[in-house]
Amino acid sequence: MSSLFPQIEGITKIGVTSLSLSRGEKVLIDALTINLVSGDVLWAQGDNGIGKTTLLEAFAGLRLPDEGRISWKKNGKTVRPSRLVAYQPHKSYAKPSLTIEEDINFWAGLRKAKDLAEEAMDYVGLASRAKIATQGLSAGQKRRLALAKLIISQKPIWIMDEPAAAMDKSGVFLIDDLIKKHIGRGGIAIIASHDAARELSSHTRKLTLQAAV
Amino acid sequence: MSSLFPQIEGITKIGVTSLSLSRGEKVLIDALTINLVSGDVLWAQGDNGIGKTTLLEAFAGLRLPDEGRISWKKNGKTVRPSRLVAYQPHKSYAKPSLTIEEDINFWAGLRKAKDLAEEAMDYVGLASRAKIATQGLSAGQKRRLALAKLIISQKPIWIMDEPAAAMDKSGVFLIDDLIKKHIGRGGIAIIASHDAARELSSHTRKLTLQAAV
Amino acid sequence: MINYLANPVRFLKFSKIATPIFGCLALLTMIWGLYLALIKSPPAVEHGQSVRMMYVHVPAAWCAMMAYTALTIASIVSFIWRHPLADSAARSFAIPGSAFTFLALITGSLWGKPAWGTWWQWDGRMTSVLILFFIYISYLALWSIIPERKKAARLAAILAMVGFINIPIIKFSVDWWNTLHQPASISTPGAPGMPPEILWPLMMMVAAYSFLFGWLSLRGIEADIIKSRKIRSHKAPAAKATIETL
Amino acid sequence: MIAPILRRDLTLALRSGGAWLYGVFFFAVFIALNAIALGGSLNVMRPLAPALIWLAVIFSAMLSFQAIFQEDFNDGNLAQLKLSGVSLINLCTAKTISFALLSILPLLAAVPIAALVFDMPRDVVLATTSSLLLSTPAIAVYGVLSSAILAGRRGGGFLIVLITTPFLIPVLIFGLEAIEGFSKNGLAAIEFRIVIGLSLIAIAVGIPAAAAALKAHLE
Amino acid sequence: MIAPILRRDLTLALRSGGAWLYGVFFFAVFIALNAIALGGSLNVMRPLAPALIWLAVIFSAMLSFQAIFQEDFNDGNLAQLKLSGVSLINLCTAKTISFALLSILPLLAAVPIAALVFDMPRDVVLATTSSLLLSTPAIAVYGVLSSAILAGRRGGGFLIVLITTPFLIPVLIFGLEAIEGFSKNGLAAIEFRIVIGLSLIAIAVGIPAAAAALKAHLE
Ligand code: HEM
Ligand SMILES: Nc1ncnc2c1ncn2[C@@H]1O[C@H](COP(=O)(O)OP(=O)(O)OP(=O)(O)O)[C@@H](O)[C@H]1O
Ligand SMILES: Nc1ncnc2c1ncn2[C@@H]1O[C@H](COP(=O)(O)OP(=O)(O)OP(=O)(O)O)[C@@H](O)[C@H]1O
Ligand SMILES: [Mg+2]
Ligand SMILES: [Mg+2]
Repeated sequence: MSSLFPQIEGITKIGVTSLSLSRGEKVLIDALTINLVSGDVLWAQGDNGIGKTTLLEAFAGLRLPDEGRISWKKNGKTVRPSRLVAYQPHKSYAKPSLTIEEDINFWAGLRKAKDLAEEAMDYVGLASRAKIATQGLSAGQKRRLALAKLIISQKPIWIMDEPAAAMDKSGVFLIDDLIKKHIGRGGIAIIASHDAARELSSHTRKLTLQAAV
Repeated sequence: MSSLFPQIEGITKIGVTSLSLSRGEKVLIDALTINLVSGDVLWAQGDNGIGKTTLLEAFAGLRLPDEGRISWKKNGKTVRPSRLVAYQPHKSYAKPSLTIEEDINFWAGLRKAKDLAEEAMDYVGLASRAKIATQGLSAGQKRRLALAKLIISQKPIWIMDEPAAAMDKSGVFLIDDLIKKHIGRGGIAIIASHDAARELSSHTRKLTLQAAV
Repeated sequence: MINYLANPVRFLKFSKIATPIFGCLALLTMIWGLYLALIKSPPAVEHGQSVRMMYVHVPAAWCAMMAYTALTIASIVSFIWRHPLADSAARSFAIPGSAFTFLALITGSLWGKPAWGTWWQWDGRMTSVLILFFIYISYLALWSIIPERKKAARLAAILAMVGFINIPIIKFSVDWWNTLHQPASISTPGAPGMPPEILWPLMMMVAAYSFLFGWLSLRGIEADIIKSRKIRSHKAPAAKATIETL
Repeated sequence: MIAPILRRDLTLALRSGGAWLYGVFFFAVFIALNAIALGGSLNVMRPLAPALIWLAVIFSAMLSFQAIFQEDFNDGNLAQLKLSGVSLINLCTAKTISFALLSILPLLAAVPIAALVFDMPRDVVLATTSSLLLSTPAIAVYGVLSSAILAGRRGGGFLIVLITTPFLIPVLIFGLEAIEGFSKNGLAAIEFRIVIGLSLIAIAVGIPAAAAALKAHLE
Repeated sequence: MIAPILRRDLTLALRSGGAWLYGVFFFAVFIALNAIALGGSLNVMRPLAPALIWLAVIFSAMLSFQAIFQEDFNDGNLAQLKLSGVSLINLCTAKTISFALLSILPLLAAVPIAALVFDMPRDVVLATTSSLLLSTPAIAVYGVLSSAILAGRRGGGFLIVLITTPFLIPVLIFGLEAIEGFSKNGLAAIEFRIVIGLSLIAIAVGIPAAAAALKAHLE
């Protein structure tokens, strides 16, 4: 395993207790309780608009629950979500006028991990495009860049919204491989996807959201 | 077949002659020649960043070729692309503050097809959300809205960029069904997708783009 | 002639000869003109030695306007025939054009201090040159912020053409505004009955500026053609396309 | 095909949480800050009032110019409008009308209030309002033109100020002259005819130019 | 963690095709339009010059306020910055510094040119520049605060003008007083100490408040 994926120290936990989330008038998630620890994969599935993205935002600490609570723990101690969570949203968050290299170096610099930037770019297959402004990237290339930033974040909890969208075949393999590596080193992965759930760790759990009738 | 899919009068053609397209320093497509007529499906495949979106934009008349030419013909007469083409890009183009209903009614109004708006919303499964502002829509719901707008455009040439991205299973069926209906009534469909090419008409052609070595 | 030169290869051949000629003529007339202006011509009765500023200032102001006219013509050609050489030309006219405008402003100000005791007056002529400067700057800024060359050329051409229609309106308006608010307080020693010892150096300097403008523009066009060729030859190879019927 | 676009723009404006009204607030802030900075004595301010009102309108309009096409361009709506077959001339006409309605007319409604603040004589208020009203088409058209030229450029906000200035200066000058002219000849003053002329020229030249600029962006 | 954000903001500004310079152009346009509207006679303009320069700086700054957080908010970068563990106080500090460097200091560099155009006496130029320089922190902080409060509101541009006006009015008033004070007591004038005080208060109150506003947006 390369230095891109160092072993994660200690035990990470994320605990959700009777969580309710709503948007506008619509309650999307109600009384959800689930606990995840290092080595777990949570694979969220459900129809369009059922509430996967909304749930993932709550997991990332970017959306306050209507009811219930979420706790993020490192070795038993509750910490702020920003200590543990890396989040790949639907939308790319690359700065259009920066080159790939500059964009990734910025985030690597914040994590004091500048040495990883190049390796990560290579890993996701963008090394040959390093000098192009991100506004010129194709849809799939933008997703790859976001993946690279996920890697260099060096966080134990990865939250990924539809990571395979707009990815070519090699990209889908890459994602599976990444998640396996991440789980192998003691990480947690929370994925929302319309693809059939795959067993990416021995502790893969599938969360299916279904419209109430 | 419902009134959403009226028979298309006459014969539509789109002809591409030794087309070259480039972005920045990079030539993406070179010397491509292809002709499509009513009833054809073109299924473009290739790795991320190979040039599918760029090619589709040229097909839609939204990007000038570096060299070569594209002609759009109705019953043998060359017409402006905006007469014939409807284009569903990667990105949703719904106005965040309008409701679904308002957004779709606007486009229906431009095509003088207000009566179709409701039916189309129903068809893509958004009828129950008609009064929600589009900024609250999930990724898949935004794609569905774009599909509805494609339908009401009443154009013979449909250009769809990765229509299945972020779609749930029922959404993928919906797309296949739509394209088959469109071809059946004498339309043309041009699709860029990472999914395995499916035979959606008896004249499905697969265009594979591969990186030069 | 224009048709003949419209081909970049032929243009390069032509400019290979023409550019050095313009350069030499510019240098010669400039030296001669400056000699006449700074040493030979007499100081003016009213303005003393500072009148010599006129020989730098007036040709700059004239050439600034001439350059804008050339820019407009090139823009029209570019807009109607979408000719890449016209784009190069338009842009290459704008750069020295804006420099001349700036020079006219600066030398005018430097002249204003001894002549009227202030660096600036909001009078019609100066205001309209300032506005011309704004037009040049926005024209060049437009080129610089749009990376796609064809698009930039077209948009810049539109701006230049509409800007040209506007120029007589600007001139008319600021003169009108100025006459109402500020009865002419400026003495202009440049009335038509100019004595030859002033007229000659002035004409020489006008010639020098014009050749300079020609030289700078030709070099700009040359550099532009060569650059766009380099880009074209450096382009990475395209994807291989195969079409199969399912 | 002008009406649906106009209707949509008006709906969007109403949905924006009153953003279209902020132009009026800017107008008020501009007048207030000028009054504060220039010392605030009515004797100083009264003769300057028409000029300050004109400036407030021009700057307030300038600041909304960029928004005319930017969002539609960035979110892909402009490309779709083109594909929908709407003629770009119609589109630019609709945008000119909606800009005039949403961003300039509310300012004109605020002029009488500013007039109170400055204690302006009634006929000067009338003259100011008329000159602004007759210049509205010119201001709106130049806004649409420059926004079309700069569509989709981030940070184009200031550049738009630079691009439109040369076009707006004659409008400003003749607009102010018209106010002077009014005191002698009322609405019959020659200056008013010039103002109308400027507006007509703007429409005749600006709208086709704006449509051409949009076309250049979308091909 | 201030340096990397600052460096990125500066890079982004340089990439924007000189957009940061357009502030200076706005300044120039503001001065030119005022001169034209007010009739252009130097005798009228000279006494108004410091006030017009101050107004030009305030308006030019105001127009850049909205951009401070808007893009980072809309494209998701703000959420990512929070997740990356950057403290929001540091983030706001970095934004204040980059705003002062990119949007205010270039204007100060343009003041001497404006001084030429208005034919201002040398010590008034010095006084104007110093009072602006000492007020720069206050202007920048209030910009960051209001932009943080309005992050992600479309059409917030005008609202921001409204929100910041009450904060900027004291800065403007004391800034102009300081110019008066300068003519009697030079930089030792008590008004300059007030200006410095206003800047310090702005920093102490505004930065934590801006950080709190951002936090509220991101949870
Ligand atoms: C920044 C300030 C100034 C600007 C922008 C400016 C601009 C111009 C322009 C555009 C012209 C050509 C006009 C034409 O051919 O109709 C011109 C000519 C001239 N300027 Fe200036 N000027 C400035 C200051 C001055 C000053 C201070 C003086 C002298 C007191 C001066 C004296 C002249 C003279 C004598 C001519 C030639 C007039 C003629 O050919 O009719 N200018 N200037
Ligand atoms: N103001 C509102 N009123 C009612 N419902 C709303 C409002 N805003 C958002 N919604 C609904 O909230 C849901 C948000 O879904 P979310 O984005 O979490 O779905 P998702 O499971 O990620 O879907 P997808 O697979 O398409 O990405 C949508 O169904 C949307 O219609
Ligand atoms: N300025 C530039 N210089 C060099 N290359 C560029 C530039 N701008 C864009 N590109 C390249 O052009 C290509 C655009 O690809 P396009 O969006 O057409 O791909 P795509 O086939 O649709 O990919 P995807 O499957 O990811 O959607 C990308 O490879 C991108 O890196
Ligand atoms: Mg989702
Ligand atoms: Mg694509």
